[in-house]
Amino acid sequence: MMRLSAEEQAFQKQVRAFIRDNLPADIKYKVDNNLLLKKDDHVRWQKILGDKGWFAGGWPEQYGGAGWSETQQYIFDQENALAGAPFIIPYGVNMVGPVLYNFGTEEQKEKYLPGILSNDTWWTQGYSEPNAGSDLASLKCSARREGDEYVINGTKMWTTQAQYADMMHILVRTDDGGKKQEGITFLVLDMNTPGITISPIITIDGVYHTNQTFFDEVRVPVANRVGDEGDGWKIARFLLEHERTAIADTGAKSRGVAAIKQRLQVMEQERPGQPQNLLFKMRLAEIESELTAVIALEQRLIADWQAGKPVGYGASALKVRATELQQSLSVLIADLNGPYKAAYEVDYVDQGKVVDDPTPSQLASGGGYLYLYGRCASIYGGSNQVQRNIIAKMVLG
Amino acid sequence: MMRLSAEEQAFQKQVRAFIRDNLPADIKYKVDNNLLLKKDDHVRWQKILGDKGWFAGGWPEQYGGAGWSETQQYIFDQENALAGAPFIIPYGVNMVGPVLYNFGTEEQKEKYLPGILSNDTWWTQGYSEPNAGSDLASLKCSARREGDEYVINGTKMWTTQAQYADMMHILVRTDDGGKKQEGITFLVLDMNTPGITISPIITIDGVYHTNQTFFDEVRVPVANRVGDEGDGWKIARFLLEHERTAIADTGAKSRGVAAIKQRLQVMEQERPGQPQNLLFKMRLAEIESELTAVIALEQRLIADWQAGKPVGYGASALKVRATELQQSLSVLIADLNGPYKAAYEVDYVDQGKVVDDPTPSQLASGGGYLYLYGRCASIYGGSNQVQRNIIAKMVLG
Amino acid sequence: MSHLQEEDRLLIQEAVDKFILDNYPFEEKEKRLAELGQYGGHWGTFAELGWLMLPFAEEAGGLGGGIADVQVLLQAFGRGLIAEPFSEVVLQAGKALEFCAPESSREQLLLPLMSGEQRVVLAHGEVSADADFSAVTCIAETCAEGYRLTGSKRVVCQAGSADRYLVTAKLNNEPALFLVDAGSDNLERYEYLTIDTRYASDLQLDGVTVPAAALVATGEVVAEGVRDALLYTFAGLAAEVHGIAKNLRLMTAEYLNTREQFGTKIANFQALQHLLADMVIAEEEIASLAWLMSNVWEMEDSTERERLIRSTKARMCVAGRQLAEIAVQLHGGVGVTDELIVSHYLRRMVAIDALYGDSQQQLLWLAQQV
Amino acid sequence: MSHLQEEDRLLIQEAVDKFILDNYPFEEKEKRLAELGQYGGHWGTFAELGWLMLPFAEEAGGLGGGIADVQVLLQAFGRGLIAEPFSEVVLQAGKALEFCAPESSREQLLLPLMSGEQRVVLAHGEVSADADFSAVTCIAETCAEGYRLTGSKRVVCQAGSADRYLVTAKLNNEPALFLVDAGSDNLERYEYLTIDTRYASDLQLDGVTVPAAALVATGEVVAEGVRDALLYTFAGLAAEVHGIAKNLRLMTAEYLNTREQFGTKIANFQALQHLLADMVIAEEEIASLAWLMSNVWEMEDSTERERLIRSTKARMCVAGRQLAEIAVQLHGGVGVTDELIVSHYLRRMVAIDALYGDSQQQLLWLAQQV
Repeated sequence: MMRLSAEEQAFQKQVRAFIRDNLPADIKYKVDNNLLLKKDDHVRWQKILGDKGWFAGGWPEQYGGAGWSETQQYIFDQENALAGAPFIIPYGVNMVGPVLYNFGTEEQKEKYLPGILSNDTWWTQGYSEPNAGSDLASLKCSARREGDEYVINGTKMWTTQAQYADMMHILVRTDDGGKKQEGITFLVLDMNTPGITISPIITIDGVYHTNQTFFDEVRVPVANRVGDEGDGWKIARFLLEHERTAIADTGAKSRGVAAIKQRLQVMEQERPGQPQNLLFKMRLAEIESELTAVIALEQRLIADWQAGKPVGYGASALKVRATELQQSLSVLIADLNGPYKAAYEVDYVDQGKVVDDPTPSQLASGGGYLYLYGRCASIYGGSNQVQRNIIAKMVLG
Repeated sequence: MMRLSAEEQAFQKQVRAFIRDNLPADIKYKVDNNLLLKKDDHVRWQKILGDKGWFAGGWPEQYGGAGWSETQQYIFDQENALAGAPFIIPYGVNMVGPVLYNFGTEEQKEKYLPGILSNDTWWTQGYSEPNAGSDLASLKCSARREGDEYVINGTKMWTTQAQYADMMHILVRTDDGGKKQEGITFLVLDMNTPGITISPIITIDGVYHTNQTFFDEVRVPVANRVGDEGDGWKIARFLLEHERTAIADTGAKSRGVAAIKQRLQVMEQERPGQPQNLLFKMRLAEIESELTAVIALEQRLIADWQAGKPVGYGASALKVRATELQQSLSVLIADLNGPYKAAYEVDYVDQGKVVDDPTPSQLASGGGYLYLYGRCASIYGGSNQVQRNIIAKMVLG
Repeated sequence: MSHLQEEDRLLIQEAVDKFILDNYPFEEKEKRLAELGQYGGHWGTFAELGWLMLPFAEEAGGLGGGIADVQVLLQAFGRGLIAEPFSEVVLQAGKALEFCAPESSREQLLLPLMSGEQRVVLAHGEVSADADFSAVTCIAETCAEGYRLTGSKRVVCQAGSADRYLVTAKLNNEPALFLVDAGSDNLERYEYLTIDTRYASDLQLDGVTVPAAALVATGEVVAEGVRDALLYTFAGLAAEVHGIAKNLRLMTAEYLNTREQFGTKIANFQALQHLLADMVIAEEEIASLAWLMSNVWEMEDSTERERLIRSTKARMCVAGRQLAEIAVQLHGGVGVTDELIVSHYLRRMVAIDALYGDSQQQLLWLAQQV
Repeated sequence: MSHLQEEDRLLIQEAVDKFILDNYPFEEKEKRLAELGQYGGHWGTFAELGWLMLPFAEEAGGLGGGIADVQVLLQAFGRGLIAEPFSEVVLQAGKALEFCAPESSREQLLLPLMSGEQRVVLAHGEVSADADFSAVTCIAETCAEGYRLTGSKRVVCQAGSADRYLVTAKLNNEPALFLVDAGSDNLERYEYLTIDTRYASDLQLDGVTVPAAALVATGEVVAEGVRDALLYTFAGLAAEVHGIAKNLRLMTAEYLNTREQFGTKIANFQALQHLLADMVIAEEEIASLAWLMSNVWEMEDSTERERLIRSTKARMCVAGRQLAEIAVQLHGGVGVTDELIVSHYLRRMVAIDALYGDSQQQLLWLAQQV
């Protein structure tokens, strides 16, 4: 069990109180009802955190962060999720930010970090491609050098929130020969550059989260390259490692368990002694026991990493179990709706206006959304099959 | 659903009545309590069936069988298992018997079939080898031709009941060159031949079912070869196909479900309304729904095969699901014993004497035996991984 | 079991295959919805082809088909994701009418349904929903005009397409069945999308008056008839699930044989092969359950029949959902898009599971029989 | 949490590793049983090495070790399948004595146990068994000699090795705890093998009289103390499960890298790699649960502590059994022999699961807290 120091415990209380007092009710309503959050919801909340100095808490102080330890970051993420606050959108603050202050030039840091910190610049990512899903290194989107510009041609899949984004960080191929990992370069680009077309992808939940983005002779200054030409793979690996603590998102799962408990208590009051109640409680108990293990794993890994131990296969194990758990949790939440499990008011999910007296079909729709969108969890970020490959390779040598 | 003709329904009733009236109580006690059956139990029951003309019902009449259809054989197997009668030991009647009357010479038929029919000759099989588990074709046990004898050297694993056997049917390698399937030959041999050593294998259940058998210059007349030299692989495939109907053994599973129902009814009477009772009933219901599908699959395949359709991947699907179901059934039976799940009186299981008033730990021991021995089910007869290979290969082409 | 001549069955098979090919390419889903509306708009064709008469007794003016014959249609409807309210109108409501109505009025009640002139859906489920009558709290009272109905009916699938609702209620504490016009006064309908991108409604009956002739039947025959209509529907739906399962397996095998990653066809990865094998195993189970259901109605023992059907509903939905989830997983990123039919099959599976008692509820029924 | 100096912990680790290496090669199991008997016969060594004093407070004459320190031993005991009744005597009975006995008699009661002079096992479970007191029906009455005990105690693990039993009973309807000599009159013991090839007994107490001094304690402190001793035991056993899980995974990986089939090392088959990965994932969960348990006793909130421990008991047994079953499966034929330690690890996992409430029972406790 992770043991918090007195300072850490004090920090935890402070975070808890601040979120309770400052989280806008309409945003909390959406999170509590498992509805889609829009850019405005995220920006509003992230700016509130920014004003408190907690938006980029994990960044070094010299770049405007709070220099949090991994444990502090973990405490913050837990409290944020438990309280029903939005998940922090990672593309700027957790992805390109650390890349920039670790690999970028002084000019790049000065130019981009303030916009990320203030949430006035919104970022998206461009990594996956239609024929390079789990096999990221085989990406084809090319950048041809012409004078002091790169000219990008190709396409990127799953450019989530690209429709709202001001900037994109992107992996492009600058060299076709040699090992495929070696010809990859990391660029940042302005989404207003001519030649960019954003094509919406509606996902399994019927909602618009993400896009395919096409590049047709898109010209990006060489000054937008982070690191050297060919450093892209190294930076991509850094990114994956940096994202490791957020993999499991156990705070949201704990919130889900607590919400189901409340709901089951109400069901027990309304229809006491129904056998279905016991069956649902048993399913919750099973999830609770699994969540206990996932949280223990997460905390043990954070303790190890903070102590400087290398990231082993533990991170892959955590990803697999956390996403499996997310999926079984979503099935339970949906099943609690009985016949309304069939209801799925996608407009209500998508628009997420606060409704004083939601209909049963609206109340049930959040469960359907969780279930459907949750099918992505075992696919993105390296599918659970790829994670098992990684584990087996490490173990078998 | 399999629809029985009037004749088939009459046959079913006849079988049911006969078994009810003729199954010895001490044997039924062992089956009902999930205890180990010994050779004597099998021989006694098989001789009773033999006297009725039902021991080799599926054999053609000209060889002493009853010329049953696949449906009749299925009806018999179901009724036999449902009534708590012993599983028919297949090595003689269902394996080497059909091989002999399909591939054997007249002399071989005359010499061996009567002993199988009368249960006076007890057979074992010699197929697997220590380094050829699921990869049967890579077997190494060799038979070198010297005049009108083969000289066998090597070893066979999982020669079940070899300790009781008079005869063995065996696959041996007669040719080392060429495709490995092509150098295999099928022999029958007398277990009293000099050079045979039987080395007991105690299995996971702590019980002695099977052996490793060693061959050191064991001389077998060429007259004991069934088919031509090199026909072994063809005969092995025939054997596997012939065994297909017995794969699922659903009668025993239906008996298990019925026994659990009775037990749960008693539990409900003794401690009414206990939440554990509902949980066990739900697990039984889940198994019942799975068994419904497995029986439907089994019957559909039998109907297809009887109609002359080829054995496709359905048999592999049946094997996988039936063994998975057997395992979950055994876990449930064991779990019903509560704290006594830990009890495992191996002597009681092994000796299986009728006890008038068994102790709780004795009653529980059958559950432990089912669970432990059941772990073999997903391994033997082509492991469930091999079955999935077969299915995928057929589907993907 | 088929009650038709082999050649008549083959004609139905050909007709439905052609219908789907001509009218239901998945790629034109949006266009179809825009042009024909949410209920598919092919009801006239269904009537012309005789499909609406298929499962009814010849004495009642039907074609006398058995479940096996209905399954020919439903298997294809599963494959094509046909949105027309066939199982709602013809199986749920139609069979309930047939099973409940007295012989004297049976044909007369079924005629407008079979001709396609009127669409009727069964409004039976309430806060909880099961094939049995235990959850019905809707009340009918006699009044001057005939009867007055009060209560709520929930998740009435495809109610928006119906001209009339077949409403279950308690009349003097006895099960009773009424035909209620969709446009009745004091009847409110709240419509919403379902997870299979179809529609359902909640009905609020605040003292809806109906004429005396609206009472179809009363007494135990209603409880049994409605239950049997839903059990009959489940038996038919096994074929729809089979249609979905089979197509998902075929598509997934083809995808594995096409898609390349790490320099090779992904069909070469054994871990994916084994997931595909799990799909095949589930498909085989579902095919066998559909086969079992094809003549389950001929069983004499109605308790055993109910046990088999509820077992089947539970198992086919568990296996079908697992199969569909694996199909999504094996398709990777494109599997979780709206553009590919794969995700829609999964969504339909969830809707079928939810219909009048999901797997857990069916298993609970089985458990309570112990 | 460790309460010892780092160097003292390392000494324990070295000692137990050496003990297993010297005394417990799996291959010599039969010989060991024949020579030393079913309880291992190393109790003297355990006492000499101070292991029997490890988890008791210094005030009570113990070494003051924490669960983390005990886990060092138990992890190794898991790996080595050590049959000595350590967790029965030291954790179940020893901690129950420590938690229940009044301070005045605590040291005196523990001393013979810690010195190895007397072995005491907890006799608490009856027809059903849980850490709590709800299932206790054994009755104690006062009599001239002191108390008279009547009732049955079931599945008392390793009872055959004990000099005394620590018996739970109801005295005037209050929880009470007695020390009963194994050789008492009117006490019958029926011994049988357990699935992990150890022994348990059922005890029948038909009016066993004990002196007044045999009453260790009475009142709520007994219910809480016995429950806590068993929860403490579960927390320790997480390390035993971890020892088993880790060794099974290491052995299985090695086997895959050694065994050849179809012309190649079976480690090259991706489907088997993924099953191995599932073992690794389960092992990581179990390792994390053991880590969680290592300082769970320092929690102030005893309700939350019980919730975490019971969650852990449930999950570690589910994950541990799955892992062990995969290990058996991946070893194929040799996996299901008695000769290889693999099958014995699985059998030990079943016994641990069965101990004072299996996974289902622990989950039911959690469910009933909702």
